[in-house]
Amino acid sequence: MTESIREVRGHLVVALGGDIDLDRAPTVRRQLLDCVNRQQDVLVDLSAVTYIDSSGIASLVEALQRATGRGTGLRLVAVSPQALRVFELARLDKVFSIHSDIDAALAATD
Amino acid sequence: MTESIREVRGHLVVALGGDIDLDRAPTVRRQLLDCVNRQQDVLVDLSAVTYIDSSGIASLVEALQRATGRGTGLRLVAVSPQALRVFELARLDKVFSIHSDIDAALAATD
Amino acid sequence: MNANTAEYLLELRVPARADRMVVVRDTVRSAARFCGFDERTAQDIVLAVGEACQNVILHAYEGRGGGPILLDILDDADRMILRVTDFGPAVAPTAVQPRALHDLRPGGLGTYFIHALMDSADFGRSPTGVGNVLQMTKKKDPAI
Amino acid sequence: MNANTAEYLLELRVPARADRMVVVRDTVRSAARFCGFDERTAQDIVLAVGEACQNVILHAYEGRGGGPILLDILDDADRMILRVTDFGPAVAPTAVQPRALHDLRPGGLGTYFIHALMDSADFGRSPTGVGNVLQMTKKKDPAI
Ligand SMILES: Nc1ncnc2c1ncn2[C@@H]1O[C@H](COP(=O)(O)OP(=O)(O)O)[C@@H](O)[C@H]1O
Ligand SMILES: Nc1ncnc2c1ncn2[C@@H]1O[C@H](COP(=O)(O)OP(=O)(O)O)[C@@H](O)[C@H]1O
Repeated sequence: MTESIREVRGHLVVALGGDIDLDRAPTVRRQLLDCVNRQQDVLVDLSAVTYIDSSGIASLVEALQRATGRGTGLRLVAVSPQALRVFELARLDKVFSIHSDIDAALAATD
Repeated sequence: MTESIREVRGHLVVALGGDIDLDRAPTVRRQLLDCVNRQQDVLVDLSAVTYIDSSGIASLVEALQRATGRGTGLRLVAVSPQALRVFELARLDKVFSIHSDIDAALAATD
Repeated sequence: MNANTAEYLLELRVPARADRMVVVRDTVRSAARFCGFDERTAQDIVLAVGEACQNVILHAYEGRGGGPILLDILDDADRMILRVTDFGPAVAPTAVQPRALHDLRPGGLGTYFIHALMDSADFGRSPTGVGNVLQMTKKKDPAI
Repeated sequence: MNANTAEYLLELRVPARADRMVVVRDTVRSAARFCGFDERTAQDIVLAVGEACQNVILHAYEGRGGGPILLDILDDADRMILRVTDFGPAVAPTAVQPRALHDLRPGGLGTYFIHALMDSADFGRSPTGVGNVLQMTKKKDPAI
């Protein structure tokens, strides 16, 4: 499952999919931090995520912290039911800004 | 995965689904033979079959033999790709009459 | 625990390597369905076992790989029992505790998830004396 | 056979009972994907292992249940290796032969399927001296 990055109205949209586990979390982490380092707002599309565990969550938390530290945003969009369940378990569903789709996320930032 | 039986223009249509393995083959066999014993033509809908092995195939072969012996028909309709693969492997795709859907099977018998 | 009336469903042994865990997850999902759990609960059980295996890879074998993970699954009348065994050095059960949730700190979530998702989770030495065992149970009817 | 360079993917032990085979099939499908096979080939490998397990249930343990099936899966550079072991009485390998296809005779298809679906299938005594082993291999690139 490869990740895709595109730009939408000045925001970087990163689409993650498949199983984000201990095997893939380091790659996802690197990719998210690279995006955050570009000093643009980042939208992470989680619609195709079939599994995410504590290591995947940790990568997203680290990217959020980095973005917050740099004064840019990192928002989650179209979070799959499997992923949402895990964010809720970790009580991180209130820590991240979660939007139903990219348009809603853009409307919230513009 | 429960089987369903209905009557369409004097034919019994039996829909089988799920995995037809050693565990389920005895039930499927009993059901097919019961249908054949009603002295009507039988159409077996295999569209929802996700797995069929030699024991499932054996049940169908036995029902076909019984129908042939009684002078009635037993036809397969809408065979799923997984099931068709197994019929082809066993070279039974030419022994059974296989139809793309129920209408085609009815047209062939009327 | 009713382990006496429980039926052995399977025993799976895999190398403790992160890239192999997808196969463990698929096996656990299938076993949870076999025990009668719905897809959502099956996914919860998969996550708990995934976290337990991650702990074995990271802590028991400290990322060195190589060592095996043993997964035993039993199907009891009222619950599913899952045991994850490693063959790493003895760990005091008190060392394996869910940490308090710190909103923005990465890590430390695994044991928390396991306790939140399962009806019980007990860490101890293997009865054979070799290795650590995390035994988890999930009730079939949450009302019981 | 290159079993020396092959990496252990998993070892699965289950009771030889027909209702449990769905879990074995799900595990084999997952392992076949892990080895890089497409869905159609994975399904072929699942069927071959399903037939091998069916033979253990029907012939090695004669439907008595109880005995275990052991499935070892190895991932080699150019092929997947699967071994199905039973702990039934010794069987002469010559007794396990694909029968000629009789169009309208039920039964006798299992061994035929196994040979048709896999690149090799060898039946013999277990190296430990206990039980029968059916070792099957499937090449990753059919052209090799
Ligand atoms: N199988 C194990 N072997 C050794 N130590 C373990 C094992 N499982 C858990 N632990 C210990 O329990 C602690 C808590 O684990 P966890 O909640 O998953 O958080 P994290 O893995 O992020 O540290 C680990 O830091 C480790 O010290
Ligand atoms: N694991 C086994 N233990 C004992 N006998 C076996 C085993 N596997 C296969 N056989 C023998 O090989 C024969 C051929 O098997 P198969 O082609 O699957 O057809 P069927 O199971 O319908 O007889 C069986 O009838 C049985 O005698």
